[in-house]
Amino acid sequence: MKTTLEHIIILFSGDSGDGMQLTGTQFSDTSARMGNDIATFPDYPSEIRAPSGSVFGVSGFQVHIGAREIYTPGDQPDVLVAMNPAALKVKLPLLKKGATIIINDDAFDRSGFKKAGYEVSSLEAIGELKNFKLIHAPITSQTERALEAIDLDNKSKRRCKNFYALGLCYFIFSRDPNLTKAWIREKFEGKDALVNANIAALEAGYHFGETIEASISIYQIPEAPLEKGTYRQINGNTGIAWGLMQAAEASGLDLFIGSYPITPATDILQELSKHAGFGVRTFQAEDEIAAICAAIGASFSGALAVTTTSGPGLALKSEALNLAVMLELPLVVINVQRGGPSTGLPTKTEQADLLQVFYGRNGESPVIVLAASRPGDTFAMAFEAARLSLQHMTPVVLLSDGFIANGSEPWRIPDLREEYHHIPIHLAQASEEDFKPYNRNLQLVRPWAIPGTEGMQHRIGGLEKDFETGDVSYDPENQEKMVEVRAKKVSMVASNIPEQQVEGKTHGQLLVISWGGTYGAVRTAVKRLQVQGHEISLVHLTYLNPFPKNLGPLIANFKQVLIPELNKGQLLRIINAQFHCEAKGYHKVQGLPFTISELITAFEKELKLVEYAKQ
Amino acid sequence: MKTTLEHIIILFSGDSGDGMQLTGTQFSDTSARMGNDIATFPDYPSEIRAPSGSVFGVSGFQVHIGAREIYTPGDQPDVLVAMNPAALKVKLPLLKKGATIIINDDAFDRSGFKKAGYEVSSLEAIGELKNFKLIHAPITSQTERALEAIDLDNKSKRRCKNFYALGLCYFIFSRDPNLTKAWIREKFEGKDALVNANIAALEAGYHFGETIEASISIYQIPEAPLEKGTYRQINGNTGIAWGLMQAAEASGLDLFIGSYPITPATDILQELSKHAGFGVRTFQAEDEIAAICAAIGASFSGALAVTTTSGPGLALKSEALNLAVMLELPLVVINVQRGGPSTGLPTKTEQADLLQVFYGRNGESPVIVLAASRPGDTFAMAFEAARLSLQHMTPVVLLSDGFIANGSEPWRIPDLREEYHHIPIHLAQASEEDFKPYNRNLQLVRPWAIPGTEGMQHRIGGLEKDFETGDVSYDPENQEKMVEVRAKKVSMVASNIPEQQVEGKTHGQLLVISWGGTYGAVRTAVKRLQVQGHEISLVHLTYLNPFPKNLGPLIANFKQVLIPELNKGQLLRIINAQFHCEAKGYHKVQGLPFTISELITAFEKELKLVEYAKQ
Amino acid sequence: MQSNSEKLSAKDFATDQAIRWCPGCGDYAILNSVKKVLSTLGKRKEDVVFISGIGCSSRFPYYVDTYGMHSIHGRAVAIATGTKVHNPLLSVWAITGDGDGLAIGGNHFIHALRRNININILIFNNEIYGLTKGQYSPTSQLGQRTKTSPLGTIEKPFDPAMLALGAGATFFARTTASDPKHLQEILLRAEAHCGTSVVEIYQNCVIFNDEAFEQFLGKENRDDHSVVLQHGKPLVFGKGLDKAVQWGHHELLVSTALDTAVIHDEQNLSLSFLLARLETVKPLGVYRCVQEAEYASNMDDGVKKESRKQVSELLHSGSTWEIE
Amino acid sequence: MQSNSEKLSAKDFATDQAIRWCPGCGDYAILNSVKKVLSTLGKRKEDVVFISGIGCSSRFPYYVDTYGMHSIHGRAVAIATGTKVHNPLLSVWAITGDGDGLAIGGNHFIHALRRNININILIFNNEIYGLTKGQYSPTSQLGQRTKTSPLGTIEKPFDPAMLALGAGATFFARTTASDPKHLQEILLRAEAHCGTSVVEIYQNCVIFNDEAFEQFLGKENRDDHSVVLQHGKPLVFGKGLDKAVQWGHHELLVSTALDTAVIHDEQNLSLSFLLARLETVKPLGVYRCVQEAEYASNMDDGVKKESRKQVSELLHSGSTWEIE
Ligand SMILES: Cc1ncc(C[n+]2csc(CCOP(=O)(O)OP(=O)(O)O)c2C)c(N)n1
Ligand SMILES: Cc1ncc(C[n+]2csc(CCOP(=O)(O)OP(=O)(O)O)c2C)c(N)n1
Ligand code: SF4
Ligand code: SF4
Ligand SMILES: [Mg+2]
Ligand SMILES: [Mg+2]
Repeated sequence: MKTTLEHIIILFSGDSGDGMQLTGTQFSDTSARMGNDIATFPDYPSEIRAPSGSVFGVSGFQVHIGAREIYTPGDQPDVLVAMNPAALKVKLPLLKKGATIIINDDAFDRSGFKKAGYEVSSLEAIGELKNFKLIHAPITSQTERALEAIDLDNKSKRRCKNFYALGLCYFIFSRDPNLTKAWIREKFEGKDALVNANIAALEAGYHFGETIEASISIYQIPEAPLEKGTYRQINGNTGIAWGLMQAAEASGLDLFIGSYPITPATDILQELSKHAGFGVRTFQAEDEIAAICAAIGASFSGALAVTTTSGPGLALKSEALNLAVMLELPLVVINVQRGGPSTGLPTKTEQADLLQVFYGRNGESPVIVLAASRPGDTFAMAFEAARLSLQHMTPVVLLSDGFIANGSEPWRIPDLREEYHHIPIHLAQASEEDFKPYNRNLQLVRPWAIPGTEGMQHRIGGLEKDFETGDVSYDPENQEKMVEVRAKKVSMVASNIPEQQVEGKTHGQLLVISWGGTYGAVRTAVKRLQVQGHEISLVHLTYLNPFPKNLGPLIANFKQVLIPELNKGQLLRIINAQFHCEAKGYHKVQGLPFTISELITAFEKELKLVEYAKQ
Repeated sequence: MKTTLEHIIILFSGDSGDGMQLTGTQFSDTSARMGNDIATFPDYPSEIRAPSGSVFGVSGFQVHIGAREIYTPGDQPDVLVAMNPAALKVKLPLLKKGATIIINDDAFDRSGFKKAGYEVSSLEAIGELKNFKLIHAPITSQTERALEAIDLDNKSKRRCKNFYALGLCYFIFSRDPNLTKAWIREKFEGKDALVNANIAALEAGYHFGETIEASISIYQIPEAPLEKGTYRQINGNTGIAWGLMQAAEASGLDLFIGSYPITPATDILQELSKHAGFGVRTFQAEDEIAAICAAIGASFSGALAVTTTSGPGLALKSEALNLAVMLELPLVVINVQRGGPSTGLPTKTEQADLLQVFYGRNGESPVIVLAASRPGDTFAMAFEAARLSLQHMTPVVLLSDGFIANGSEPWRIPDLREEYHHIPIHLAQASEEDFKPYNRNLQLVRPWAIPGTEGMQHRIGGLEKDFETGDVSYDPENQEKMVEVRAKKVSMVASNIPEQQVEGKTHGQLLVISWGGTYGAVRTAVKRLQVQGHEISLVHLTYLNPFPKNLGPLIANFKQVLIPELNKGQLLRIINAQFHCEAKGYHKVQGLPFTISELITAFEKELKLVEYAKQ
Repeated sequence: MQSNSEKLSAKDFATDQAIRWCPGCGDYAILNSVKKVLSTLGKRKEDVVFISGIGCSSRFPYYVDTYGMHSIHGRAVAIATGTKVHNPLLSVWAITGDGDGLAIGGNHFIHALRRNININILIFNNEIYGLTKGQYSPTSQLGQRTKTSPLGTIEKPFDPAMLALGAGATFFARTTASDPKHLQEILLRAEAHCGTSVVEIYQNCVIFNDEAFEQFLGKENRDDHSVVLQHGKPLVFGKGLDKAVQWGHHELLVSTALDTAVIHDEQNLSLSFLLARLETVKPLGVYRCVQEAEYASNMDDGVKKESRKQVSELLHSGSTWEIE
Repeated sequence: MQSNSEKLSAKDFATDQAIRWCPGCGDYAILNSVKKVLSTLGKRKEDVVFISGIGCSSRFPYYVDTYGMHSIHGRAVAIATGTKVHNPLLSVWAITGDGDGLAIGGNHFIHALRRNININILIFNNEIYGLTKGQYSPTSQLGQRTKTSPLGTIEKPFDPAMLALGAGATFFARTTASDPKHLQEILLRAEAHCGTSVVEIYQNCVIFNDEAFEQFLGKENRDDHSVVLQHGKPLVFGKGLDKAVQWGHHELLVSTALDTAVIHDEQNLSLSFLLARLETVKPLGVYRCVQEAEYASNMDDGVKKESRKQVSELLHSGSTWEIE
C-alpha cells in the first residue's frame, strides 16, 4: 500500500566519486516534471578530491519534494541514502528521528568503517541506528551482477551503482523512471555500452524495490498546485547570469562582466563565458581590483557592466566601488556571500557582508543594495539590480549567498516580452545645447554620454566636482551639497521600487524581518505559527537600501520586531539605527542555513515574551 | 598704549613662494616660548606649485595664541597678513568683523589684482574692506631698501620679505624678536649674507612698527597658566610617529612600518624613515596591500608592526586587515582621515571613515578602534594603540585626521620613565608542555610564539580554526564559538581602558558626544555654554571600540544626546544602534573643521528644544 | 574611425580648465605633443578616451577635450582595458606615472601587456612621486635621497623597458618630454601599433627631482649619452657621430667602430632587452614593435561571430516541462 | 642559524595534519622534496617559515612542522617580505601557485624581485586554478579550454622566467615535481642564494589540467624536449645526447652540432632570457644566478649601524623650552 505524503526530504550521500550530485539532480528533475514543487541543496566537500571513503570526502545532495509549495531544501531528512560508512557517519546526526536509511551493504565492510574513522566495524555496533528504519541493499554487487552481460570494464560498471540507488528510490517514492532513461540515452548518445549499463542499473534498482516491497513502505507525493507555465530547474548563480543577460537585452546594451574566480561566485562568470553569442564579453581579470575597474571602464564606454565576487573579493573592490559612486556610472556588483571573516569557511553560507556593503568605503558613499531570497528569484533580482543601476546611474550591489547560489528550484520561465521587456536608459540628448555631465534630472540622475557620441566629450573623476559644471571643485559648500545629492539620489530610488509586502496581518504582536537566503525557512516557520493562530507577520526584505517607503510605518505597527540573520545582527543594527526601534535579533553563524524548527522555537519564545509584557 | 588680550588669532597668507608657513611657525614658536598656549593650522594649496599670484596658489598659516589654554587654531582670525591680492581674496571671507588686515602694498598693483582674478584694481574699490582696519606696509620695497647694502642678488633679497612681515607682527603683538634671530643664525650658519639679510628684514619690519605706532593698536598677550615642564611644538603626524617609537621601546620590540605614501598620512612614514637608529625599519611598499601585508609578516616574526594610510588606502587594506583579525596578531593601523568619498578632497579634513573602520570587512570582524583628538594627544594615543594591540593580540585602528595631522601645539614632554615605560607582551612560555597557538588566557588572548623560538612551531591562517587546537576546522558550532570569542575578546578590552570622563555634570539636559579632531571646537563651545549656566556636558570619546564601560549609563543620565561630527552621522548610527537611544546628530561635510560659533548655535538650539519638551 | 569633416588643430583639443602643474614641469610639453598628435592623426574628439590614475601626471585628462576619466591610484590601465574591450573602435590612452603605473599599478601593467590590448600606455616617468611631494618611486635611482629615503634608497629600480619586455610587450618605446619632435614621432607610432603600446616618457619634475635625466639628456650630455633608435639603421651617435653600439659577448657595448654598429631591429627581442641594459648611453625610440594577436578585437570577433541570440531561447533550451 | 644538536630527518618535518590534496597531485612530491631539503640543510624547525597565499598549493604550510602562515590570496610574497625584513636570520619560503603568485599576486612578485629580498619563492605552476576548480590562469596556454574559456583563451601566457628576469631577478630556476632529484638540487641552490630566489615548479594537476607538461616532460618526450642547465656545461640533450642548443641570430636554436653547443652561463642575462624563449625544448635548472645587494640585510645594517638610541633623546632634541 502506498502512503501519500505532503512532502518529503531525501538526502543522497556518498563518496565524492559516487555520483551523488547526479543522482540527486535526476531525482529532483523527475519529481519536478511529475508536478511536485522541489528545492535542492548540494553539499560538496571542501577538498577537490579527498581520500576515498574518508569523512571529508562525503558529498551530499538534499532534495525536498512536495505536493505543496516548497520553500527550502528542508531541515531534517526523512530518508538518507548512505553509499558508504563515511556518508552514514557524517549525515546521521542530521536525520529526523525515525527516518529511513537506505544502506549500500557492500560498502560497509571492515575497510569501509575504518576509512570513515569508525571504531566499530559493523552496523549492529552503532547503537543510534536503533532509532531508524534501515533498508539494506547490496548496491555495488547487485549492480555488477545486473551488468554482467555488458561489455564494459569492471570499474565503469561499478560506477553505475548510483543509478541502481536511484532506481530503488524511484520505486520507493513512486517516481517514473522513464524520464531518467531518456536523459541517459541523450547524455551517452553514441556510447551504447554506457547507455545500456546505466539503464540496466536503474532498472535493477527499481526491481529490487519491487522484490522487497512487502517489507518496506512505499510513498507517493501528489502534484503540487503550481502556477501554469513552462518550468525549468534553476540554481542561484545561473539565475543571476541569465537575469543580467536579459537586462542587457532589455536595455539594448551589451553585457560586460569583469570578474576574478572565487567560491561561491565563480559559476556566474563561468556561465556568462559561454554566451558570447548573446553579446556578452567576459573578462577574467588578474585580480578583483582589475575586475571591477575593467567593469567601470566598460560602463564608461556604454556597457551594462557587472562584476561578481564574494566577501574577500568585495573587500578588495571597495576603493574602486567608491570611485563608481563618485563617477555616477551604472555598475552591478554581485556579491555571493560565504562564511567569514577572512577566508573563513569558503564553501559555507553566511549573511555577514551586509555591513561591508553598506559601509565598507571611505567617506559618505551610498550604494543601492538588493538581496536575492531563493534560486527562483535570482533572475528577477539580477534584472532589477541592472534596471535600478541603469535608471539611477549609480552602483547597485546585489547580495546572494552560497545557499542560494548552489541551491536549485523549479522556476516558471517568465514571458520576457511581458515582464522583462524594456529598461529605459538615461542617455544624454544630442540636442542638449550646453552639455554638462552632472546636469541632473528631477530624480537627480545625471545623463550618460558615451564615448563616440559627438559633442559630448567630458571628463569625470574621483575628486569632488562642482554641482553645476562637473569640474573639480574644492569649494566647502559644494562638497556638502554633493555628498547630500548623492545620498538623496539613492534615497529617491524608494519611489522606483515596490512597497514592502507583508505576509500576514499588517499589524500585531510580532513582526519578523528577514532578508536574503533565509526566506524559505523563515517563511515556513512564520506560516506554521500563523496557522496556530499566533499574531506573527513576516516582512522579507529584498530592497535593503533604500528600504521600501512603507517599512518604517510597518515596524511601528508591531509590539516587537525580531530579525533572524545568519550573522551577529547586521540588518538589526541598520534597522535599529534608522528607525530608532528596539528590534531584537536571532543569530546563527555556523555556515549553515536556519532550520525551521529552531526558528519556530525562537519565534514562540518571543511571542511569549510579548504576551507576558502585555500583562 | 598696549591693549592686553586673552587670546588672538592671526592668519598669515601669501603666495606658495612667500614663505608663509615659515613665518607662521616662527610666530607660534616665539609665542610658545614666551609662555602662551597656542594652536596652529597650516592650509597648503592642493597644487604643488600653482601659478604665482593665483588664488589656488595661496598658502595660509593660522596661529591662535592665548593667555589661557587654547584648544583650536580658532574660527575667525582677528588679524590677517595679506602678502598679495590673491591672499586677500581667499581669506577675507574668513575674518572676524572689524579684524585688522596688514597689507603688503607693493603687491597690490594692477597685475597683482589681475592674477588674483579681481575685477577691480585698487583696494579702495573693494567695498567690504570698509569693515576692517587696514595697516598698509610697503613690505617688498622696504625689504629691498633695508637690504641694499647686503651682497645678495635681488631675487634672494625679495625672498626675505616674510621676515619683514614677521618683524612688523612681532612689534604689534609685543613678541621678542631675539628668538627668531637666534633661529636665523642657526639655520643659515655659514651663509653670512643670508643671516644678515633675514635679520635686517626682521628688524626693518619691527622698526616700521615703531614708526607707525601712533596710528595703530599694540597688543600684549600674557603668559598662559600651563603645567610646569619642558615643552616643544608637535604636530599630529610627528606625535604618532614618536608615540609608536616609544611603544616599541617600552615593549622591547623593534618597530616595523609598512606603508605607501598618501596625503595626509605620508609624514608619519617620512618621520619614521629618519629613525633607523631607534631600530625602526621603514618599508615603503609597492601599494597599500603590500604595506599592510608586510606589516602582518613582520608582526608574525615579532615586530611591533604598523601600517599608516588614509581612507582610500584603508579600503585597499581591508581584506588583509581581516586576515590580521583572524590570525590574532598585533597590528597597529593608523588612518589619517581626509575628505571623501573616493579621492574626494584629499587635502581637506573629515571624519567619515569611522563606519569603514568598524564594518568595512567581510564577515564578523571586530577591531579595536581609537581616535586622537588633537596634535598634543597623538603621542599618547599612538602609544595606547600599540599597547592594546600587543596586550590583546589583535589589530587596533587609530583614527586621526588631516586637521590633527598638520596642526601643531606646544606639548609638554612627558617623563617616559613614568608614564610610558613598559608594555608587557604576551609571549608564549617556553615551558608550556603542549603548546597550542590559540590557547587563550582569561582575557581570551592567545600567546605569541615568534619564529626562532624552539619547540613552538605552529601554523596560522585565514581559514576558521578549531577553538582547542587551532587547526583548520569546518565544524559549524566551532565557527559560531570562534566568531563569538573574537568579539568577546575585543569587548573585554573595556576592562583595560579608563572610564569615560565627563566635562561638566554627569547628568542633566544635554549631553554632547564627540570624537576625534573636533575636540577643541566642541569643548570650547560646551564650556562657554556651561559658563552661561546651561545644563550641558561633554563626553569626548577617544575609545570607540569597545566603548568605555560607563558610556551607556552616562547616556541614560541625560534628556538628550547630540553628536556633532564631520560626516553625515557615523558615530550617531553606532551609538543609536548600540544603546537603543535617540541621539541626534549635527553634521558638516565641507572639508573644514567646525567653528565654535556654529556649534554654540547648534547646542543652544538643542538646549531650547529640551527645555521646551520639559514644559 | 576618422571622419571626413574638417580637421581639428592641436588647439581644438584644449579644454577650459586652468592647468595646475608647476611652472617648468615636463608635463606641459607632453600635453602639447599629445594634442598635436591627435590633430595630426585627424582624430575626432569623441572617439578618443584618456584614462588616468592619480598623480601630477594623471591630471592630464582634464586638459584634453576628448572623453576622459581621472580615476583612482594605479588603476588607469585596468579601467582602460574595460573601455577598450567594450568598444574596440575607440582610441584609448592610459596616462600614468612611474608610481601610479609601476608601483601600485604594476600588476595591471604586466597583465595588459600579456593580453596585448590595443591601448596606448603613456608612463610619465619623473623617477619620483610628485603629487605626494617627493618620495622615491620604483624608478628612483638606487641610493637616491628622497623624503622617505633620507639616507638613500636600498632598492634597485625597475627598468620599464625590461619589465615590459619580460611581461610580453609587443611595443615599447622610450622618449623624453624635452624633445617634443621625437616624442610626437613616437606617439604616432604607438597609436599606429595594434596591441598594447608602452611609451615611457622621461619627464622632469622641477620641484622634487630636478635634472634627473641630465646625465643622459642634458644639453651637454645628450649627444654623447643618448642614441636614437631607427629600425634598420645603425646605432651611431655622439657629437661627431663618432660612437656606435656594438655586439659584445651577449651584451651591448659602446665603441668607435662605426662600421660594425648594431643595426636596429624592432623585432629582435634579445636586442631590445639588451638595449635596456646599456649603462652609459640611453637609447631613445622604439625598442620593440611586433605584431601579435590583439585581445579586444579577438573578443569582439567572438561576440560578433554569429548572429545575436535572444535570452528567451536560452531560457527554453535544455530540460523544461509544462505545468497545466 | 644552524644548530649543532642532532640533525633532523625529512620525516621530522611532518605535521599531524591529514593531507588534503587529490591522490596523484604533483604537490605531494614537492612537499616531500622540501622536507628532504630542509633536513639536508640541517635546518632547525624553529628557524624556518613558510608563508603561502590561497590555492591548493597554498595549503602547503599546514604540512611542514616549522612556523607557517596560510594567508590570503596573492599576498604570500608581500607577507614573507615583512617576516624576512624584520628578522633576516629566518629562512623564509613563500609558497604560491600560478594564480596566487602571478595573477592576483603579480605586483608583489615583481617588486620582491626588484628589491632582491632573501626569500625563496616557490611557484607551483599547474597552469590552472586548482582550488576554484579549473579556470585558466596567467600561465594557461593560449587557446586552452577551461571552465572560463569554453572556446579557448585569447590571452597569451606569461613565461615566469621572462617576467622574473624583466623584473630584475637575481635567481630564477625551473624544475618539475616529476623529478624529485632535480627539484631537490634546485631547492638547495635557491636556499643558498642570497637574494630573491624564484623556483618555478611544473606541477601536474590531475583533476583540472592533467598532462599539461607531457609535451616536454612526459616519459616519451622528456629526453628530446627538455635540457638540463648546468653552469659551465654545454647544453646538450636528447635520447642519444644528439641535440644541442645553439646561438642563432640573437636567438637560440636547436641543432645536432654538438661542438658548437652553447655553454650555460648563469650570469649571462641575455642567455637566460633567450632560454625562456625556446619553443620545442624546455630548459630545466638555474636560468640565472647573480649576486647583488640584498634588501633585508641592507636594512638591518642601517638599523644596527649605530648603537641604539632612546626616544627620550629625540623628544628633547631640537627646539624645546621650559615653563616653570
Ligand atoms: C590608494 C591611494 N594610495 C595613495 C595615494 C597617494 N598618491 C597619489 S599620487 C601618488 C604617487 C604619484 O606618483 P606618480 O604616479 O609617479 O605621479 P607624479 O605625481 O610623479 O606624476 C600617491 C602615492 C592615493 N591617491 N590613493
Ligand atoms: C581575494 C580572493 N580572490 C579569489 C579567491 C579564490 N581563489 C582561491 S585559490 C584561487 C586560485 C588558485 O590558483 P593557483 O594559485 O594556481 O593555485 P592552485 O590551486 O592551482 O594550486 C582563487 C581564484 C580567494 N580565495 N580570495
Ligand atoms: S611636482 Fe613635479 S611632476 Fe608635479 S607638477 Fe610639479 S614639477 Fe610637475
Ligand atoms: S585540484 Fe589539482 S592542484 Fe588541486 S589538489 Fe587536486 S590535483 Fe592537486
Ligand atoms: Mg612620478
Ligand atoms: Mg595553479
